Amino acid sequence: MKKVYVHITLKQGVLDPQGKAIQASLHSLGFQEVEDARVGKVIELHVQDSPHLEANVQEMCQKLLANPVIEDYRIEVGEAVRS
Amino acid sequence: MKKVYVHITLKQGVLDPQGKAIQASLHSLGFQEVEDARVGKVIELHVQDSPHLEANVQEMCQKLLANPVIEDYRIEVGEAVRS
Amino acid sequence: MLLTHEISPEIIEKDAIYRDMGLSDEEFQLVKSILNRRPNFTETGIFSVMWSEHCSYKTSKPLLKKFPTKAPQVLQGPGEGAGVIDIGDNQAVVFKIESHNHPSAVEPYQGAATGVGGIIRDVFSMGARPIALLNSLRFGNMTTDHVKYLFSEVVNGIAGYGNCVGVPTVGGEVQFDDCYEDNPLVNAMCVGLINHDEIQKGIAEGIGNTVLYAGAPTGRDGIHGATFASGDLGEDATKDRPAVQVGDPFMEKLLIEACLEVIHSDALVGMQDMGAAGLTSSASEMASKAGTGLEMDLDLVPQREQKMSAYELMLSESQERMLLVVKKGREQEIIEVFQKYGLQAVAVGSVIQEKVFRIKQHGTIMANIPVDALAEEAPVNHLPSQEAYYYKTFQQMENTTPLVEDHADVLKQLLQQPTIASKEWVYDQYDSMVQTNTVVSPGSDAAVIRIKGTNKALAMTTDCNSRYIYLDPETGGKIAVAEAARNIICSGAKPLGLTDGLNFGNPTNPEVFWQMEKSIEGMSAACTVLDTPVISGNVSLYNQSKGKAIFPTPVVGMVGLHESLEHITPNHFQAAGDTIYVIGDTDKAFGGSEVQNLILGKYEGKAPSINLQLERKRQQQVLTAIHHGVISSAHDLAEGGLAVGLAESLFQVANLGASIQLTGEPTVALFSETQSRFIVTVKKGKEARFLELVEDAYEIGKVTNDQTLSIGVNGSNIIKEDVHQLRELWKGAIPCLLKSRA
Amino acid sequence: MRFAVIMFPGSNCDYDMYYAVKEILGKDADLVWYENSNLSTYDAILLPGGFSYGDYLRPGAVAAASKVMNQIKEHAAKGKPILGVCNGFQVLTEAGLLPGALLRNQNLSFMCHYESLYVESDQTLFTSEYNPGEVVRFPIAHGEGNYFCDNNTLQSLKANNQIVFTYQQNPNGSVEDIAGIINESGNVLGMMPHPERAVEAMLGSDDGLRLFKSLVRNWRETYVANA
Ligand SMILES: Nc1ncnc2c1ncn2[C@@H]1O[C@H](COP(=O)(O)OP(=O)(O)O)[C@@H](O)[C@H]1O
Ligand SMILES: [Mg+2]
Repeated sequence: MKKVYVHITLKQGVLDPQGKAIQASLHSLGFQEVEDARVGKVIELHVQDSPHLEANVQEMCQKLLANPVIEDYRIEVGEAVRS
Repeated sequence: MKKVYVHITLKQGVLDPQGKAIQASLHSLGFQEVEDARVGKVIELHVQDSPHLEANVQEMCQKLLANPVIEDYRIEVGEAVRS
Repeated sequence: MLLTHEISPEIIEKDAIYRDMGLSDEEFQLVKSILNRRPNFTETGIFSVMWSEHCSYKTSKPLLKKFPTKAPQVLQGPGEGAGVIDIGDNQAVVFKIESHNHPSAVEPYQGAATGVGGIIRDVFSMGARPIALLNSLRFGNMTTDHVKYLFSEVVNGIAGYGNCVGVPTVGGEVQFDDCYEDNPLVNAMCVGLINHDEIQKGIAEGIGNTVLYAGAPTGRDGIHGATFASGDLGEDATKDRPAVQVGDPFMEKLLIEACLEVIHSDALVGMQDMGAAGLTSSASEMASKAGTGLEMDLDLVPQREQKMSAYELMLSESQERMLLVVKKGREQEIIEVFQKYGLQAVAVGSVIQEKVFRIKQHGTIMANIPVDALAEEAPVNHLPSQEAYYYKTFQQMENTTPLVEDHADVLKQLLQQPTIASKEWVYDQYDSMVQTNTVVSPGSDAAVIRIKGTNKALAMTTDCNSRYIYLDPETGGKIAVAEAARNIICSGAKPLGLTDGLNFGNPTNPEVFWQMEKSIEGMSAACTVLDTPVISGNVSLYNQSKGKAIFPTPVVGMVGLHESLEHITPNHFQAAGDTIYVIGDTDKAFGGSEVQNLILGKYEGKAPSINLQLERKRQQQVLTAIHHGVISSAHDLAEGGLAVGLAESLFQVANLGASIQLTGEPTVALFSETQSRFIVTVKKGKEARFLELVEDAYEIGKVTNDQTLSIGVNGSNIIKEDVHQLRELWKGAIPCLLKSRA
Repeated sequence: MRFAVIMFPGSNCDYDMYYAVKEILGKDADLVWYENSNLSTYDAILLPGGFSYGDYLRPGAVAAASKVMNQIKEHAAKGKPILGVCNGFQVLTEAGLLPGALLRNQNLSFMCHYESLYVESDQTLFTSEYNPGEVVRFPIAHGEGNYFCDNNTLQSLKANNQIVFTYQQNPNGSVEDIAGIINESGNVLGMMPHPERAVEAMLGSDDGLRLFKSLVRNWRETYVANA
């Protein structure tokens, strides 16, 4: 069993209203030093290990996990876990 | 200017309906090998560098970015960026 | 520093770059003769969007003229952000429908969400408070995962946006047909309330006045150059691909409040939202309407991204932006209102005498175009029209009755057709109650919104049976309007007027153009007879799926007025013992019907016929009877005919049943879709008065309390079903289709 | 008795709350913009529903971090009645004025319809006009109303009678069907269902009116009767 992290971020140029709201709130709390904030998602999967693991996760991303019209994704295979 | 990533995950023991739904969808797409799925957030901040950078981001997390009742967080200071 | 893909005017002409931007050769020549020179890159872009179908209505304009748009109650007809109708006491109702079909096909959540955002802006840019949203949706049959994805994400997007801005989504319709498989239709309607003296117009009056830009900064969203897949644009080409528009309903909510506060200031001259073609269309239209010119400095425009070219800034469709014209010297008052809500408002230009649209960037004039050339004087296309080939065949077909063996079974199947089945899965996701005015919530013929501080209410609905329109555009067009009016009448309100969302295929196909022409003629005829002028609308063309045009789908959004809250009438049965009547004769009308599709798997033949005078008379009589308090419930008969209408009437109040006796051919009696019919219930003791007021009413039975729908035809019982079970089938159909895997 | 209805950017049930208190209940009420507010002249503070700050980050989180919450915390500590409905409840948990948190509905969908609720406790400032165990009908309208707390918190909620409303048919996955809870000292109530949407029979229910009437009566008994 492996941990796999799928990092999903909004594509360059796509509006991130949530990030903007967080930045504004940090400013109003006095954290003026924050010049930008963007929000992404991480999906942590526990997947049975197999030679096709990465290819399969690729397919999961394309079919379900990421929305290619507005999102980019990156797959990171992490540590082994006991099932 | 530094990139800082705040990784936010649901605490162990807090139900993650979104993760459950993703797992169920992956199963129904035929990815039986996925035994668990959990969804987390990454907030990417661009912060002006300072000696207190990490302490300040800690404070941001406590005051706003994470809810300690349900979430854990981890701060990762990343590469420098041009402002 | 100009990092735009500056392609010279010579190259634009020589390589016919303008074609990729959507201008025809003739249009390009026209541009040259208007300017007396070749347009530069930015100007070519400006012309191409302003002369696009979406902004100029170049092919539909000649047809739209046919709509009746005047009536004493109309305060503002087509031409502004939305139309306005008087409802008395210095109040008026503002409404419009708009499509977001193509964006929704690409990115269903954001496409639908930004559609909702756009139509809300049209309404509050008039100065009206948005009080209700409706929508009209079309999808393929839910047999593929992709269609299910489109359907659920569109609903999600509508909910996500509407719920957040705090405008209740109170009604709508969803129909399913293969012709919409790759090209879903997403039409959103917004209704607003306004005082007469607060009506705003999108005009740029007063030479020297300041042009303010308010709301979200401009990014590279939805820039028109979708067809720009040309490699000539240099290495930046991929980066320049238009980004999908993403909505920010939170920003919109703040914009609503700020704009509705700003209208009380006499420093405000005009206000318009930035919709399609963004800054270009809002600014040039405001100037054109005022007979002025407008000068803008793009360096002052708030920008979300680096190094945006004039072309990009002018054509961006970033959401949640408004353009205001304010009196010179009084900018600060207005800016402060926006600032209170945390919004940016900045001066970007001024109104000038010379009737030109002049855009500067980095000290250079990037565009200099006569204003009227963009708006008023956009070219008009007169396209050829040709009767559709299929139409003749259909007209020659006999009216036939589909062969039904087990009527009870067909009723159950009809109740599970997604087009007929309960849409609760959809509207449960919409906040239908915020603003606390929703008297009749989704799930009824028409929604009813009371007006606080008065004894009045507004009824509203969207409708369009595109199968009838496909079979016979003119008749179908009449039916669409009549059916919308019937829904309003059943709620107890008087129809006031309508907005139309015209969704068609490719108009350069003469048969599609013919469908447009005929359906508009049909709709216009019905509008005239039923006294429901068209006050606003939207046109969406080039809708096709698998190379074939969608069914012609001119959606009708109608609003009616309840003069008294007492008149609000439910559409479902109320109490055991009430007498059930059908108003109107039933004949053999199966062309385009649900039962035809169920049994034959296709739609063919003649559409049901409709007599508009008869329709008018019946609607008036039903309304009069409601106003006299003799009707307990009223429902119009539509898809699936009487049997479906009866079943639907039993699904709201627990434990009710109905015992019905009919005569005639059973399939006709139960499932025919004859027009101009109503099903009403009348309380004991009021029958005589009811029959005095309403002609052509036939008693068909009684409401019972045995939870059974029992229907006999010519004395023999052919349906005896447990209402609870029917309800479960009807309610469960859509969730069940969504869950099942293709 | 004077009510303050706090308006955050993005609140959208603020007018509804105001209308319920001012027009239907007939009491003094003000809409108070979150920034320049002085709450000391009000006898009760109402946090309305909606999507403050677009529900970005977490519902209620950004509002909970705003300055006005410091004032609200002071008034809460002094025993002033504070009611948070829907997004207002989310703000109260985010601000730590109520325990637990509100997660996404179990089915991940926003939902809007009537629910039947049990009044679990009539021993509060907000519910004295109800009968214990009574079933009332209130609308719900939320996407993140799934109440969560750890087991210790749950035990103490129970031990102190802090669970005020529960769902008859749990729509969202809340722990123990919880629809509304009160703080230990009994002056801060948070609930997902909307009492302010249930004050006129014409709109479907007026069961919510008694919640506001309870507040008024308890205030009168404490302050007017003793005066
Ligand atoms: N089918 C139609 N029937 C009547 N009026 C229409 C129709 N389509 C568009 N209009 C009117 O034309 C004007 C311009 O519409 P449109 O370009 O869709 O507005 P927007 O600026 O919001 O994009 C509006 O006033 C609209 O009401
Ligand atoms: Mg407009």
